[in-house]
Amino acid sequence: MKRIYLDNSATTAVDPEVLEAMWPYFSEEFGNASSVHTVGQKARAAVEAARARVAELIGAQPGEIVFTSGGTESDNLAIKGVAEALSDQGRHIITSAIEHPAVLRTCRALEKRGFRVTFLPVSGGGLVEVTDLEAALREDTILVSIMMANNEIGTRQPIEEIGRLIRDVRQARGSPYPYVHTDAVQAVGKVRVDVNELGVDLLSLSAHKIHGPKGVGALYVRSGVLLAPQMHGGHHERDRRAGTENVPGIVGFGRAAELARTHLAERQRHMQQLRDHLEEGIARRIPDVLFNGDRERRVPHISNCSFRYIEGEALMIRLDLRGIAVSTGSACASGSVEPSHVLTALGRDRELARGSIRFSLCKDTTASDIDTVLDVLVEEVAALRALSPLAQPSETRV
Amino acid sequence: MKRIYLDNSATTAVDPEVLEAMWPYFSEEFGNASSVHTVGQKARAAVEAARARVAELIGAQPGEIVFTSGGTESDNLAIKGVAEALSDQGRHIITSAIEHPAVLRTCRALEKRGFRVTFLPVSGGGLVEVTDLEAALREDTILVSIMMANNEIGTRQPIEEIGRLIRDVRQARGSPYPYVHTDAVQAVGKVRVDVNELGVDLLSLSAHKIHGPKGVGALYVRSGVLLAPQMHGGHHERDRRAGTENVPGIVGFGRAAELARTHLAERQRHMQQLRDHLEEGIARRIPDVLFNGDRERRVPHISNCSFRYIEGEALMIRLDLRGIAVSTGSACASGSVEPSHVLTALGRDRELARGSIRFSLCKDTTASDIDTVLDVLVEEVAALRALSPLAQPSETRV
Amino acid sequence: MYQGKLAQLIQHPSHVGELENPSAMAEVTNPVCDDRLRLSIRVEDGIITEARFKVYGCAPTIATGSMAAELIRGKSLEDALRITREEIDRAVGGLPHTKIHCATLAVDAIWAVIDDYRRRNPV
Amino acid sequence: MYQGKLAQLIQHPSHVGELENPSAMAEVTNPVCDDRLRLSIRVEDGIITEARFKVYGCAPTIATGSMAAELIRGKSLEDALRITREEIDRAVGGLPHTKIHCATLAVDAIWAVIDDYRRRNPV
Ligand SMILES: Cc1ncc(COP(=O)(O)O)c(C=O)c1O
Ligand SMILES: Cc1ncc(COP(=O)(O)O)c(C=O)c1O
Repeated sequence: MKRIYLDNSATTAVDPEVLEAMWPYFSEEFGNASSVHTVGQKARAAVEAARARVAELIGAQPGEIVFTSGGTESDNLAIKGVAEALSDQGRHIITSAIEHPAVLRTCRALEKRGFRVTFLPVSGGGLVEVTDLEAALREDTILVSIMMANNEIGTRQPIEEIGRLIRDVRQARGSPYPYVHTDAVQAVGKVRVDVNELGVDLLSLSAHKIHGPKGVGALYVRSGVLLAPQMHGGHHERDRRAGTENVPGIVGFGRAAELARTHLAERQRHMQQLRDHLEEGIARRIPDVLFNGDRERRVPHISNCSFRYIEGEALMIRLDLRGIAVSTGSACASGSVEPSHVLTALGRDRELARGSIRFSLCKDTTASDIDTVLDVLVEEVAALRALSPLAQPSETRV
Repeated sequence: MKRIYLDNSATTAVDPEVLEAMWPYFSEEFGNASSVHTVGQKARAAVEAARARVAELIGAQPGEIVFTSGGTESDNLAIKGVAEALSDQGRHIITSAIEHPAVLRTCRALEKRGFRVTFLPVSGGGLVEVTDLEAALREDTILVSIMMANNEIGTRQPIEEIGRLIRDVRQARGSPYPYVHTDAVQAVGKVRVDVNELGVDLLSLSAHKIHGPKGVGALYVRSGVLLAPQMHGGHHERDRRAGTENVPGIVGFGRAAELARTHLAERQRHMQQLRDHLEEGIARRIPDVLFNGDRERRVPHISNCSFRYIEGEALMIRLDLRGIAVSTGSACASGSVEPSHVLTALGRDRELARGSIRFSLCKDTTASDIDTVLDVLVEEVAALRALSPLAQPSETRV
Repeated sequence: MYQGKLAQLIQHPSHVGELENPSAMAEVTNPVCDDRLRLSIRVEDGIITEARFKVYGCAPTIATGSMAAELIRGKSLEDALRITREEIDRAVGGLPHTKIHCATLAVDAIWAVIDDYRRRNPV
Repeated sequence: MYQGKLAQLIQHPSHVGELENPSAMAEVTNPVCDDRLRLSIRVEDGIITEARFKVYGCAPTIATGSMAAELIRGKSLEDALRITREEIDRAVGGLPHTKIHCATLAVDAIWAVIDDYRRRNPV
């Protein structure tokens, strides 16, 4: 059975070119980048070259890139690092209701340490309103953390506008705070991301979402921004993140960043065309479908829709049994379902939240993949509806 | 120039067998271990198989292993995790003066959060006295963190005795606290490590010190031990450490652990023989050398000595220029030298601390490597002494 | 995740649907995860001669629903009530341990539909 | 880390040692990192005819010490005093930026040894 992988928001395959770049750093040039001898210095040079590439992808300076173990750590470091560094300036943080758990749960953890967090609601399309953000700002707001692109529905938040608003607020206050952080894990490599255009102070990235290896990420920290390290130990990453550098991982991240930058426009076009083709096919061939999230303001690789009367995990499993990998907003473990906090925030009822499927594409997805997926999807949705006690007979068309 | 690498305490080369095991998980079986579909479940199975292997290496149950991004994160998680979980029970921690910075600086960071830390002194041989530890115990001591083997001088702390002492203290108090943590990064794969024989509750490991990949580590957390997660996000690692699992890295760690367990005895013997051969040669052929750390109670792969009248970094660089990689307790950056905190704690004066060199071997080191190193070392030490204004003419023999 | 017999049942369940004019019918819900299983049966001379199911819920519920219909067919009401969760688990080829509730739901549905039958046909 | 000329000088410095009965001799210490550089010179008719150095400190100090001895040889005291840190840095092939202090130490040693000469030979 040929397998079709449409779960690229969960993780992507490492690009063969990336793997090739990493290869020598496992067993040949295996030095510790902190070692002063030649073996170490070769590793150091490789790490610094990768840093420059990651910086270039987002329009930053190499010195503003801190390597981490992934997007989760980048989010934790950004939010806890600012909270700790600025706790004397204030203890209020603003974020949104549809952030990734790495942001949401970090904010919840800070609430236990005495910080106050405002979780902004989103529109039915999954967008934060800048006026809501403005209204939520307080004297003691030290950080605004809004994701650039949502991982479940792909919507793009108005980060440039938020950046401008906060710049004006700071100027009016004559203060360098609040800082702006954005989780750009799902945006990087998919759309243009430039820290200066966005006007952000901190930005999270993860390598494995852009055909780099798992277990490597980065946090952009604008020069001059105060950040308390969260990992203590050696003097790595200019004292901002301790721990022996994952040299091959970082090298792979650098190469993936370089490829993402070089091929951005073509990849973006490619994914968007196929994604639109998928959505047209679904809308035309399957009744009772609702697409989730704003259809315009979003990244090109994600499509999320809810199929009425059926349950997302069952559909996902049946697709998997036919060789198609997708994900669902409903994950049932030990008899309890956590409906997606994102779909819930959009106002979707429990049934629709449970019936949601995320298709996420990548540069390697082909038109024939999409055609196959459509054919299989039509059959499986019909079959599950025929099974469903929620659907009226008239509604089930096989 | 053939290169000889005697800096295996800094990092080791990834074993070809380990790399082979990792290989498929980059681009073929690249799934996210949290994904429910087949691609994800293959990754999950690989992670769980690796967990079982890492557990077996240290006599633990698989469920007691939490994968992290390395030894540094394991130490941070253990110490901060216990501190946060038990802060209502007490706020006192005991550690030693010669811990790795990942432990020392984490403890310093906790001091800023209101915890009290006792840094136990060590003997001239670099050993903690259990009686000192006993004397330092307080009603509100929640954690004892003493490393199993020191990374600079290789001395083995009496962890079994410490484990027994604390068990008795707990029994007498009728309390499950204090917990015992040990940083076993330099012990694992070098000597037998069994969590039950040691009587520890938490134990840190790092893959790249045992011919596994960089950027992966683990924390053993005894079943039932309270630990507050330090990385917030998804429900990975049974809610103890968020972040997409580094599947290939974890698989490599698993294979490295398996190899380390299978070949432990032979590797241990091999390294010890060569290390002893190196030390005999140095003692016989070079005057004015002092070996650092207890010669008996130590791991087999590390030798550390101070060459009078000369500076460690200069010797390290000259050895490097002849193809030999070692490390030194003295690292001079921007005109300031931090003398090794370990050698200082041993009572070595500044000159001796600065003149120290660490040779660290691995399973792949050969007798002919050691012979070459000895020949080169004799020449280089003599040449540097001839250059040294500290040595009296009579003391310099070329 | 799902292989062998269990996968087979998820993809190709039998006894799907609803009987017209059934002797009894019931729908049960797992209160925690909202999975629903509807069972309709035809009873003749105290024997279940036909059964159909519908399901809304996670994938293994398709298998356990199908198996419940299969197992009760040809059984007396008393024998049908003796079917256990473990029996269904075994019959579908073994559920993942987080999905045992799918077998529970199937047993609940059998009890509920027989209850319904007895309500409609009091002795 | 160290390549080319700098590596060459670290491995094979020239003018190593101490002159017997030198015209002047001085040892300077970097107060932060304790590096030490000792320079002895022979002066004839106001010209430095010979120089030797000894060094304790990080590797590049071997190169800068050797280069200091090399550069002052054949120079008048006045010309020797004009040697700059940058000149030594260039002459050794370029120091890593964290090691510029090694060139500073070399210039300090030149100044100190000429000072010593002038103390011994007041005008
Ligand atoms: C938006 C977003 N933020 C953060 C993360 C976490 O990154 P990582 O998987 O590298 O921990 C992810 C992916 O899991 C994500 O999609
Ligand atoms: C004793 C000890 N603890 C902790 C660490 C940190 O581990 P890692 O390099 O994986 O961050 C090291 C090595 O650097 C070590 O030797």
